[in-house]
Amino acid sequence: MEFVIPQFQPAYPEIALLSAICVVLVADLFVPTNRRIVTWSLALLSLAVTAGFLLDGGFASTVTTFSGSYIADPLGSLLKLFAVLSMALVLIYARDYLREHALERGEFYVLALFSLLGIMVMVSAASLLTMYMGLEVLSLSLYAMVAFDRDSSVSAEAAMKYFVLGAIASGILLYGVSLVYGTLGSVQFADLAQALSRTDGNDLGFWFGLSFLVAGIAFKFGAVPFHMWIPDVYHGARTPVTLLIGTAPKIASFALAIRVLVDGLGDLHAAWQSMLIVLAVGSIALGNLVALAQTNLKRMLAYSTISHVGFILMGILAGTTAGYRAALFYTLTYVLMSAGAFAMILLLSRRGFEADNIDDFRGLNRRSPWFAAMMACFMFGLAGIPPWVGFWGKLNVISAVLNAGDGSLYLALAIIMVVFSVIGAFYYLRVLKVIYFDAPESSEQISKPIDFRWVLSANALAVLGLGCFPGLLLKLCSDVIA
Amino acid sequence: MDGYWLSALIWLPVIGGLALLFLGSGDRGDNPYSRLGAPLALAISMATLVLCIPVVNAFDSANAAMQFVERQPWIGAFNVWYYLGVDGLSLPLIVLTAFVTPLVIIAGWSAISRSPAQYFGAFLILEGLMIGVFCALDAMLFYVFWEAMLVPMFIIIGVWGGTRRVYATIKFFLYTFLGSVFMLVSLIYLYLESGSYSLLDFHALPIGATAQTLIFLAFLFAFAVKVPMWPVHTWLPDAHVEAPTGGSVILAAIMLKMGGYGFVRLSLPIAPDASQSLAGMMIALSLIAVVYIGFVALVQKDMKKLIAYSSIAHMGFVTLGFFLLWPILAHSGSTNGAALGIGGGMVQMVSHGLVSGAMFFCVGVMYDRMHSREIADYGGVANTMPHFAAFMVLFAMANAGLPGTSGFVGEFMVILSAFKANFWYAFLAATTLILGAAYTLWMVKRVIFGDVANEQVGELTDLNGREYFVLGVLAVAVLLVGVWPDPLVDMMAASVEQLVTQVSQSKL
Amino acid sequence: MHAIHLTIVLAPLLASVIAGLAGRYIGRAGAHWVTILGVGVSAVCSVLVLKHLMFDGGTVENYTLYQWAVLDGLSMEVGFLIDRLSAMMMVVVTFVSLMVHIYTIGYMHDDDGYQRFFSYISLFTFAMLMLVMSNNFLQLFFGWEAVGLVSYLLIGFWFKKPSAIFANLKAFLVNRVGDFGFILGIAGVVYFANTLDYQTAFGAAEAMSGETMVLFGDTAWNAMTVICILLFIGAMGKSAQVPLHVWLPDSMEGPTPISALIHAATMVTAGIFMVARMSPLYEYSEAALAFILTVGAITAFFMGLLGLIQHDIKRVVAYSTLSQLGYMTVALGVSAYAAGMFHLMTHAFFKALLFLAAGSVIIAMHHEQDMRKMGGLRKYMPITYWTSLIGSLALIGFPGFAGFFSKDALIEAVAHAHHDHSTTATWLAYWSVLLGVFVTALYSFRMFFLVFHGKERMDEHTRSHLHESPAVVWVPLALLAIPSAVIGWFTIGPVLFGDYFAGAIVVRPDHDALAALGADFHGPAGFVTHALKTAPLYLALAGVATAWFLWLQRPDIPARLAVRLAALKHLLEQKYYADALYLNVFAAGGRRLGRGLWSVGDRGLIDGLLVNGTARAIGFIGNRARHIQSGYLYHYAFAMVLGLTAMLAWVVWR
Amino acid sequence: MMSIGLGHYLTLAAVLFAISIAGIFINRKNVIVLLMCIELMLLSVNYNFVAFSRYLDDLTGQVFVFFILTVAAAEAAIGLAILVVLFRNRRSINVQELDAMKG
Amino acid sequence: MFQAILFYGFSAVLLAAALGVIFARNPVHSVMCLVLAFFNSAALWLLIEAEFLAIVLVLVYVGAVMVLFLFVVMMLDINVEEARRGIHRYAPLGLGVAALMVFELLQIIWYRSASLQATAATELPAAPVSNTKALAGVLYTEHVYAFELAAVVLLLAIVAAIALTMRRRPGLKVQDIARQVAVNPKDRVRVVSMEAEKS
Repeated sequence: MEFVIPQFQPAYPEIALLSAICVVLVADLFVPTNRRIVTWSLALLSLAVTAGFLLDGGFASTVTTFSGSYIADPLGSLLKLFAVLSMALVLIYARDYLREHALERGEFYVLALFSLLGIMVMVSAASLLTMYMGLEVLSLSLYAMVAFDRDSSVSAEAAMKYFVLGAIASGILLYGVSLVYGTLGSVQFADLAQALSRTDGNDLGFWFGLSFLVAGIAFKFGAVPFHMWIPDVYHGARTPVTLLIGTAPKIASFALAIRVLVDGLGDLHAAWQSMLIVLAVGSIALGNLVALAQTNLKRMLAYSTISHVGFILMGILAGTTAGYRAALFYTLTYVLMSAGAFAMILLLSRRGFEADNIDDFRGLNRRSPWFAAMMACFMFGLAGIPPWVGFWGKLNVISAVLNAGDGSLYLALAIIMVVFSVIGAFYYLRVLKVIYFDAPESSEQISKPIDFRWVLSANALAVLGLGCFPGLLLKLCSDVIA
Repeated sequence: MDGYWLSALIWLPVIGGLALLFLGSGDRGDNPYSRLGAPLALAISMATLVLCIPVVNAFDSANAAMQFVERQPWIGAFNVWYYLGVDGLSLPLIVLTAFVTPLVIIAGWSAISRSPAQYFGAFLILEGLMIGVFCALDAMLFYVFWEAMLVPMFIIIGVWGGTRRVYATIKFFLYTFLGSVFMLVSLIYLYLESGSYSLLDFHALPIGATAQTLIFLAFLFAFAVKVPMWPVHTWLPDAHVEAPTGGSVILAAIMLKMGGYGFVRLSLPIAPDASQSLAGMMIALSLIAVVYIGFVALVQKDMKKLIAYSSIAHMGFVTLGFFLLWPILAHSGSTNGAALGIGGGMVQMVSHGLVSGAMFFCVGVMYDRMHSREIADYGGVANTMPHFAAFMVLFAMANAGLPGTSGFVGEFMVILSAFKANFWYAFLAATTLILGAAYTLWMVKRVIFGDVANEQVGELTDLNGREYFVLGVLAVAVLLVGVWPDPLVDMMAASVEQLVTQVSQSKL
Repeated sequence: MHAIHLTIVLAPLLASVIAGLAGRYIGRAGAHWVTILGVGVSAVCSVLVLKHLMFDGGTVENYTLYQWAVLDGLSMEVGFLIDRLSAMMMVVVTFVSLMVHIYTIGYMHDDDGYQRFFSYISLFTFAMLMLVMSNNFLQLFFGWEAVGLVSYLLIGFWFKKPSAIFANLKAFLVNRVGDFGFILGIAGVVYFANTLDYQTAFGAAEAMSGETMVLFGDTAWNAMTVICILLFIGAMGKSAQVPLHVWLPDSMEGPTPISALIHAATMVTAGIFMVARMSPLYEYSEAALAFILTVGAITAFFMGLLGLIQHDIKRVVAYSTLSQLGYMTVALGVSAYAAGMFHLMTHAFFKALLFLAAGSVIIAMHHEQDMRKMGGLRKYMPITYWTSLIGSLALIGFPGFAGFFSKDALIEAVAHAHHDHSTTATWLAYWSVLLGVFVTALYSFRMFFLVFHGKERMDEHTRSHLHESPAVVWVPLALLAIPSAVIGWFTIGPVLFGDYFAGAIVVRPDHDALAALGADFHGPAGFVTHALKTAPLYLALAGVATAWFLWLQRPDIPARLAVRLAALKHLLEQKYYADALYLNVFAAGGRRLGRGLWSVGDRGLIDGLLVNGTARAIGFIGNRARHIQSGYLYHYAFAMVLGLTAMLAWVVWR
Repeated sequence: MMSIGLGHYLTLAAVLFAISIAGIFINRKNVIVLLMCIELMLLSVNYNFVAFSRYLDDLTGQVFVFFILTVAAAEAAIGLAILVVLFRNRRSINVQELDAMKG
Repeated sequence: MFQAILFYGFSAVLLAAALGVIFARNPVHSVMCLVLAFFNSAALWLLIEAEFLAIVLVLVYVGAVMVLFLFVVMMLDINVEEARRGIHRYAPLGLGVAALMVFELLQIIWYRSASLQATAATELPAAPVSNTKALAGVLYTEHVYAFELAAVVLLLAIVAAIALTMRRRPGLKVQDIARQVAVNPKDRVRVVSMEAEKS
């Protein structure tokens, strides 16, 4: 058997990150408890290094290596870059909270970096096997992070729920992989696509496998009816963890969906489109409706996540380049907005006080008009009001769906999307209502470090700025999808 | 005339407003900078108004085409352009916006004690966005302005509004948002069909009958809510009642006009055949608005609500005028008289902007003193506020459509046009002469006339200088438009007549 | 000449603006001087214009002042049409107005709103002049509504009085009902003639008369009939014809000078003027004329009856005005437009006189208006007495006085029309105007006797202060008494039977009653002698005699009659239940409808069910749906498995 | 029936998969059993892979199984660690009591 | 034939053990059933000539993972009776859905899928000479990336498990070998020279 040394260069970012993880892991042992900032800085440095390698690799070409199990392409680079960016946001937002709640242990940063590694692996997966391994790296680190506060009963409960459901989802996904493998004879996406193109695409064997795969993907996304973990996990996890779960893993989910459904099983578009329609409509409807009834902001954002996932799926199910581009744009911008929204909870939290109830935001405008405006940016962005970037995401998706084909089905989907956007706007408005219209309950000053404030402000202004000038990001998305 | 006049008109207030926000949220007492809010806002809005002068001056009213066109690529991926331009349909409304905003700022000068800088900032942003709506020739740009406008208004009503402000502002926001998302779907559809978001391309795009109907209905929902037409009008009374005076004024004077403007800029030219087939329904809804709402206004106990209902009835005239083209065409085979209807609707919009704005100012003047909008709490205000009473009666008369005031011009034209379509349209429309007078003057009777009703009324003081100025300027405008509407009509005539020609061509 | 026309219009306006806006600075005297000056200038200029037209061979002037708006090929303009019709109106209006201005100095002497009042009446003069001088429908409507506005303001001048602000609202709304018809009529003209200009529209009249329009079902209506009736509805409102008459008696809540000026002499006659002005249109519609005739006849007779039972001195005059307006309308109905206009003119003088005299009495009585508390004032107020007598004689048509000529000619014209081509309407009109003469005399002299003769029924305090009114009050009385007495003598020839209105008023030869009468006209003296041979004179004398008998000789009889004819009295006291009908059915019904629409339609159905109902339903669904999220792990897993199974089932049994 | 082929293994895996799934929502008291059900589920997946691998004569399936076993072990470790944390906080691993968050 | 008997035999035991896992009243019994299931699986995998995996299954799963399970079960000391009550109430629903799923899967495996049907009942092809060797051949070459990832997973599991469960309790008496080793005899033992007792 001939063994060719694989090309390592495309995987430098992952390799660098893994090496950095090890460095952080070891270095952390020597950092005294009250100097975790060193670990934190190292973690950020790792991200910087990873990003450096990513940028160095560039967006130019598509390379497959490791015997076809790893792919480096422009889409991957963009996704990874955003994942790194959002992880950097997470780390910056999280630190002060962790410190105040006596949770700042080096493992947090290590696990966060592990999850990033998982995401990157998933993004670059060229076979179901690597996809699965990446998924597990991501999932396992997330399970652990949810339970990270060992003294919190709700965190433990959330972690348990997440773990059990996640494991079931893995099992379902694997079952699907096995069926696809059995009927198509390979686990590599390129081979799958090829094998599919040789068949008429109607064999129920891989349709079945597809169903299992879709279920697994839907779980990862949190689409109805595979969404049940989202509210409880978002709610139960400590806010920095929620922040993490709510952001970067969406990029992984998107990659999972694109790689499996489009790159691998693109010829089965008709089959997975029908499934995704049900999932997407259900997510948009249920997410928005139930979010209305929430009083806990994290939980509300969880349900809102479900509805946004519906939108992402809508873009994917369109099955066109425009649709994927729309979904990609939506995912990236959603990550940006949701990071900011969770960061706002962190902003208001202090020692012994979790600002995760909507009422905790009462009168924020009186306490800090600037951050009230930032929260308004995130809320309007999530609600999809122009000129915030969320609007362009929705526009993109609706446009793609309408363009996906003639027929009243697509029109109906578009109408469902817009109507539920309106319903959804209500709960975002309710947050703004307490911020702007209610009187503050405390006049406590906001005391977060300067880096937190600046990054949060930049984050919010990015939501607005990208809304005013979405052209560049849209073009980027177009370029990498093509 | 080239240059970036329209951009300046839009962005000067927007940027100025954003800058004002940086003065902070403090109240007049605890934030020294917030004192600067009003003067700065006034300066900016006055500058905007001044900017209108060269535009109006250089505007060629004989030319129905778009003028002052600006076109820059904005979002390449969607073929969305930063595309601005005005014609006779939009320029009057732009001028109206620029005219009313300084008055609103003056009116709020001392009445707003809570976070004044934010208040004035929000108004300036609102002004710019509203002007943007009237200027935009790119559908996406239009939509962005259209929606973004909701945000400052949401804040204005919600923060500085009355007791039920949260209910009102959320109702306002969701109602209008729901309306406009359907428009969004239509716009996207049109984009997919035409490959561009240019409204002018949309106008030229041939569309099938079913698609036209759907597009029309989607637009209808958006614009009908904004106008508002019966039966999607119920947000307006609530929003008006709860909004601060300035908010009510802007809402009545400008925001409602967006709906009307939408009809002439989008609905009619994009879906003429659907407009034709649904004209009967539109006219029916408009007439219901005139008559039904007229009766409803009769029994209102809250002054703002009453004026709000009267706004709905008056806007009924606007939509009535817009859709008379087709019955006229069907009845007489020619479009003679249709321009009178559309032009009348346009004039009615401008006039209603002045008159209803003035009415809300009047209520605001009283509210600032008595903190009540209930008609029953007043009576005999003329005894203690004679000058105010004179203004109030003048504006009430304008509201009732007295000739010589601006309120008459549009109604007159629309009634003339309606008669050409069908006697009974004119008949029902003309009932506003009776109903309008009835509800307006009945309110005047109970509020202004009579003996001093209670001690609070007895202690009222007459207008101060600022109020005098605001009401005086509006009074002059109302009378001027009433006595000599020719400049206004002339400004829009060519565009209106071109619209009639354009719309009477089938797209099928 | 154009400058003079403009001066006529603008002088009162300017005066009004000065008195209104700067009233505080120029003071009371300043206010009345500036307005009197304005109206005086206007009056002088009007006389000049009339003179120019009548004696200097001036021609009709018809020109556009400025363009109001132009759209869709329809030019809307402001302009003047100065012919003899308008010139006559201008003189009447400015003259009476001037008198009233002067009179007001005395009447409103102690009132706080002195300047405001002068401002209003000057403004009224302006509006009325705009109305009569207009050369197009738009401006006509402007004047039409503007006089309504000033009327509204003046009726409610004493805005503290609940009855006054009720009356002014009522007046405005009833007028609006008329205007409702009026604007539709104008729209009709525009529809058929596509113009607002009088001359163009009149030119198109013949063509229009051939047009039809469908209103109900399939019946085609003559377009001209529809338009004319619609326009006349406007006139009914303004000129207080049945059934839109209800506002006029109530308008007496306003100060007496404006009752004289607006609600007797000028504004209320605008409807008559308008129909006369539109004679080229009305001549094409027999049906509209018949309608006018009927309405006028009913008004003339039945409103006169109401004057019999009033105790308020002003109300008697008000009902008299209604009745006289009915007479004028009747004249219009038989195409005797000139007779109508002639009566309008004479009536303007003598009715203004009567009102001002009544005002003079009221001043003397310290604002007591109830005739039951007067009596025997003759000796206290000789000038008022004599001028009132002149006015009353003019009103009842005593030969030689102004009213005699106009009324007698009017009755003759009706009689002629009735003989010529008799219809139900002409029959009704004929008997109404004939019997109306008796009624007129009865109530006029009832009032006259009750006030100036008989027992002094006022209290001691009032009696001790009784004296003649000051000069500013009696001078206008005297000045008005002169035309009331003599103007008919001079003007009947040219106005009625000459060519005074030639060109301004058009009558189709086949029913030109006046022309027929004109054949028998041999000067005013002849007209007087002719009257001795006809019934009206004797009816009038009988009325005077009856009044003398009933209220001076046997005051017990009316009381007994009141008991005997209780039902009739009740009907009259309730004014034929017209007010009750409007108040309880239309006003209350409208409000009830509004409340119903509001609470059921708006708040119940639309807002409650559709809007908030949807919101609630969504909230409810959301609240329900959140219970799916039970918190139990196995439910979550179950949901996932169910979803998966469903997908598999779909694949298998697709 | 007598010749054992791919279908038999797949059937066995399917039944095992179904049992494990049923176990997850039948079991309402003990979280540990849930973890064991997950192990069963992975086992059933492994059957599929092994069987397919043999019938396709392709080793990828078996490699997959190898990695699944590895991951399953890691997963078990983390799952049990979470379980321990849970138990420490609540002194209970009753599934029915895991309902602090709902709605 | 013999193979079939073995297959059915092991399968029957396997399924019974699986049912035992979910229905056993005592978690320890569940674990034991699971162990049994794994053993049977190993046997079945041997039957299908996947020797390496069969052995790994026993070594890794039974040897390590199941012991871990057992350890935790013992450690947590759960009230056994309490924990199993109420299970049968939900059994019909659970088994119903499971049956439906099995039914659907069987539809595919046996009837609906052309590609599966083709191989469903056929004999398996001849196995490679050495399953272990063949696996080794691809594991470190073709799948080296996944292999490295497996290492990451294990490292992650270690970190996670430690992060979650390791805690220093104050007052806990732990042996610190470093300190023990580093002890200087002089710190511990003080040689005291005493005056000899005078008797």
